[in-house]
Amino acid sequence: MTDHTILRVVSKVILPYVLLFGLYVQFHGDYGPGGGFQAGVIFAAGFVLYGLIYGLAAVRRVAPPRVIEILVASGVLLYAGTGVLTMLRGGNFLDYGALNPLHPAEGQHLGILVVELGVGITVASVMIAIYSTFAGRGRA
Amino acid sequence: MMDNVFGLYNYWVVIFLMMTGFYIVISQRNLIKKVIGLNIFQTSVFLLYITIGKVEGGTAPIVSEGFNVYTNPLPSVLILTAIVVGVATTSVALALIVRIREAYETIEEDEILAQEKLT
Amino acid sequence: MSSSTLVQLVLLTPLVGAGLILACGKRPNVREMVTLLTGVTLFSLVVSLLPAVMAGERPTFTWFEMFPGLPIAFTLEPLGMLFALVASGLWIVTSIYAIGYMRAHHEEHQTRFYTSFALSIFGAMGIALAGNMLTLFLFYEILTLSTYPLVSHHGTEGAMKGARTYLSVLLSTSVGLLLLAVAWTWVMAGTLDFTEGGILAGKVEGPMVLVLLALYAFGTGKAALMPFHRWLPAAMVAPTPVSALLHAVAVVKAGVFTVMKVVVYIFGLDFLSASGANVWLMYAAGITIILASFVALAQDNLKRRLAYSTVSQLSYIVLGAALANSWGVVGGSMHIAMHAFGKITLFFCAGAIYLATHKTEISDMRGLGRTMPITMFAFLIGALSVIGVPPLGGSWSKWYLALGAVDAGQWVFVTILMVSSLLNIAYLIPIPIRGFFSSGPDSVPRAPIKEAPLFCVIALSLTAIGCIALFFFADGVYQLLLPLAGG
Amino acid sequence: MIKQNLLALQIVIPLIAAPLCILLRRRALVWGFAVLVCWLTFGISVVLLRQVLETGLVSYEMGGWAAPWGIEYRADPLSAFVLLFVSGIGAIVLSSAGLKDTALDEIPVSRQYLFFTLYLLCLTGLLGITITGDLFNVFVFLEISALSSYGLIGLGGRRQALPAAFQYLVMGTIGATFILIGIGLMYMMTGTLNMADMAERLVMADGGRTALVAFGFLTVGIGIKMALFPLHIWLPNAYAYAPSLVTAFLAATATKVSVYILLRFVFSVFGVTFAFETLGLGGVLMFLSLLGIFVASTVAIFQTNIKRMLAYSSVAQIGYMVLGISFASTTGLVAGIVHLFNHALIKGGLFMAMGCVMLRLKSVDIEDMAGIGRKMPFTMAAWAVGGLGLIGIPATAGFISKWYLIRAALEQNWWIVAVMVLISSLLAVIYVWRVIETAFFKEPSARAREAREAPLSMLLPTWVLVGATLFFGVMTSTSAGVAGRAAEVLLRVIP
Repeated sequence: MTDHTILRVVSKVILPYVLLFGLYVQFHGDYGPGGGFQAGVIFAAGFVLYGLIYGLAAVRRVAPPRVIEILVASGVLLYAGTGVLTMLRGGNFLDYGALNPLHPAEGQHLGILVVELGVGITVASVMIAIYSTFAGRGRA
Repeated sequence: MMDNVFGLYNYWVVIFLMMTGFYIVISQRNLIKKVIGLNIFQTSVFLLYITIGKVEGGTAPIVSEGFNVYTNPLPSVLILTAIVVGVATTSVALALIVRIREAYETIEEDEILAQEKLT
Repeated sequence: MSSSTLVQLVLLTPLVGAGLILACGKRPNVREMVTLLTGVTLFSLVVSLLPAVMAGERPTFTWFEMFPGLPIAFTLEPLGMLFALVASGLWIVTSIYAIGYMRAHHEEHQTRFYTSFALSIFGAMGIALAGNMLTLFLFYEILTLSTYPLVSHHGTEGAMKGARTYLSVLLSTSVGLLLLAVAWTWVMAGTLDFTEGGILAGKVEGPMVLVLLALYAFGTGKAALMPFHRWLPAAMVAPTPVSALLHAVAVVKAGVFTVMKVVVYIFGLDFLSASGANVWLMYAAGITIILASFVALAQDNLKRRLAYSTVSQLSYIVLGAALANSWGVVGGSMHIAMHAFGKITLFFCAGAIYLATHKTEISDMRGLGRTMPITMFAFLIGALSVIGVPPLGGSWSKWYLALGAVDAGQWVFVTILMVSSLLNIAYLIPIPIRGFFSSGPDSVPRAPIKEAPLFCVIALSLTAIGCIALFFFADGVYQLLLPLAGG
Repeated sequence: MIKQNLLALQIVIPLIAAPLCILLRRRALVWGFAVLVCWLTFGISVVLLRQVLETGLVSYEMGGWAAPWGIEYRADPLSAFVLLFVSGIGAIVLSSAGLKDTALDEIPVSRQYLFFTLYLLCLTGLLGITITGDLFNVFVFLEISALSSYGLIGLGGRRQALPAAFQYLVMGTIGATFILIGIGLMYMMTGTLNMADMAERLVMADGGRTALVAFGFLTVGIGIKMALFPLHIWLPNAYAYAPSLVTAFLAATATKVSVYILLRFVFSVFGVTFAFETLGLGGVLMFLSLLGIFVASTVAIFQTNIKRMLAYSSVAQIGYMVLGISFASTTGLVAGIVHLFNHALIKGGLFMAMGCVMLRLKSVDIEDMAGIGRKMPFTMAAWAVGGLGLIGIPATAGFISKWYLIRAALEQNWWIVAVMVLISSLLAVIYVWRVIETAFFKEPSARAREAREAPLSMLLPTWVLVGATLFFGVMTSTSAGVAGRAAEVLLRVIP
């Protein structure tokens, strides 16, 4: 789609806002509707849009498959690692209160933030991975 | 009687979608269409859960002044997970279809079976 | 050593022997030495237990509990003693014979052969020593499986087909009927221990006794009660030492032994004869005796004729059990030993004839007595013993069986025994007669004496002598078996 | 810390390890790591089982939220038993995927690290289903294990694996969705997702039509998942064309866990009275299982692909488990539960042996296997022992199951059923013996002539499983003993 100037320009303008909105949904998840799942998908949508307009190779430059793969893994690890941390702190698995024994509420706040971040990273990178795998099939 | 038909309309919708999806899965020989049918089938269940969670006159389950009736948030949470599972299933299915197409040059079930008989 | 340790050794010796034979597979001489040594060790172990058992001791031990209240346990009692003696003693002779036969014949897979052989003796010992029905069933199946490679030894299409029949009949009867009977007994009686006087008295009634007895009798496929006898002729595809094993040493004897054991220790003689369910079993046995004899008469292949003769003779033992009185049980049990010696002699001779002349059909054997005098003479002795002519062992068991039939008031079966003896004469005696008195085919000049390999001749002479010896030692066997009859 | 969090660790360890496999990537490294994790998981399940046998029930609150509201993990004798053999077989099968010259070679090198990831995920899912006390959690773990097994099956080198995986995916998703509907309806009725809580509330709610519908959806959904005849059509192809290691693992564990779900729902949630007395589930299950045993065994006899033959035999064997369950008596349940375990060992061993054959012959066709017994004596001896176990010859684990099954039938005076069970095992004799005869007594085929014995790294795990078949064929105090405890818990003989 190299010759569709309007699409190229408009998408370039929109893209930062898409990503920003993704981040907003991610971190506002504690207070309002939102959270890792939705944020991840929105964030990935930015990449997919980029790919649609500028081609797969461009996406792969920004987000190399191997990096995406590692991100998938590390998102899950972040999630599960938090759970393990709570266990190390003497609580149950994913008992966020244990993160800050003095102020359990604060610990829960922190815990849910980190866990949602993990979810967000995983969802976003999985979506990107799915897109780039399907789009790259038969061309690579 | 009328109450059953109109009062429970969302259940009728669920059942209609469910049967539609199920029928597509069974009757279509094209693998992509099968996946679409599967999606419709799953979606009907999502709707069923949402219906279960709805409390008449309730609002979104976020604590704020002036409201004391809230919709049950649990089914929505559950269904979020189910949607993720659905997405994952669809993507695995599509991935398999892509590879089936590469291996057999077709995504029609009959033709795949025919090729298997020959080889 | 205490007798219960000895009993364990009896069980383990053939198993260890099998392992050693397998390990020595590369060196035939060592392998066969091990076979013989194992046989001799086993036999002496069994013999060393004899005085204790005669004195009324019942050595017992338990391995482990398979199901709650149902262990794998062993008890040595007179009937098992007799079976163990016969099997372990004849194993030595059969091994000697097998060495001669297999070498002369240049058979392949000899290591597999000797290993399976030792394993089947292991199975037979387990059956002989079993202390409850579950243990017996376990070793019964081990025996079936370990003899399969022997029957299918040649690996030809015919051998495979015969082996398939062998296995399918034995497995389907044991799994389909015997196991059902065992499980049912367990559910009814709450025990499977072999107990003197039986365990079923008062637990089962009416027609159920009949059904259960039928399940046991037909389920024990190795007893070859018609119509489940087809595996025996089918297994004739195997090498002759295997036929000896099947017919005399282990397999069929294990079958009739099981029937005898079930009648004596599961049903109990008094209970069975009081229930009246035993009468049909007598008829089943009687029919088999007569029918199989007639079929034998029609066979021209020597081994097949002997096979049908075995089917008929086995039913003598079943008949003894079915009579359910002391004479019948003693006679039947004694026939286990008597028939074993007689039949093994006959098979050895058949194998020797095949080795020396490659003849399998009876019609071709005219004049053979002149070329193979020892073999033919041994055949005559074996035949006479099977028929039951004094002074040969077989006469005693028939005598007691007849007494049993009289005692039970079943005159029909006295007649059947008589008729069957006549039939025995008709199908066995012509063979040596023709061998000695009719001349060979006219055109062929008289061949010089040409016996089978030395090992074979030694083996068959030994068993023939055994037939005669048993006539004089029958009293010992009688004394051993007396406790069975509750006396 | 460890003792307190044992239940969570059982799931969390393989769950964390799965993504780490992506990061490690190199085959030797990944293999070592994954095997370690599997054995660790197995170790935990052993400790857990001992703990459960002592105390009767171990419970854990996820995230510190108390039971009816939060997600509860709980282990009673039944679930601890299932955990034990699932993780054990998972560990043994994975151990054989060693460095070089193993059945793992069936998978292209570039995708091997994915195998380990998916394998661990699948294990996580199966263990999770077993350990959780929360209905919705069952669904989630069910899908985790199912999705990863679709991927695992699709990894196979042969193209037939792809349509097989797809068919499995469609059937599996329908099954899972049915289960989801059932769970939703039950939630609607009781307002709880905790199984124990729900069981109590169901008694008060007094069934009704909703319970009936929910029960129907659940049974059919689980029926698909566990390949209950006639809902089994996905299974033969999936097992036949999946990589051998995957087949060994899935055949030994996946359907067993589905049977576990059935037990859980029917006995722990709905209760015996509702399921068996009100609805007459027993009759339906008995009819279907007997039909399945006969039809599937007969079909197995005519297969030329031995993996496919074993797959059909699995359908038949599931029939035996369900048959035991259908009696709803203690002995019947013991038969069903102990057969879960025994059959897992037997089929695991058999499919591992098939993996060895596949490695050397590049084929599992019966014609190619002619005479293979002479070239690969240890492999085929293992196969033979496994086959005897399948038939139910005494001194193998299969006999134990059959013994209990016959006893259960006789106790209730169902003669015909006992006889049919025995007759059906004769069908097993036919299909097992076909292979033994061909492998040991026929002249070697062209492929068999060039074959040699499988490597020790494959033989050892195979023989561990086969040895276990023999061991648990005589020492039954562990297997049948625990199954007995589990049956009593399910029937609420002891609380």
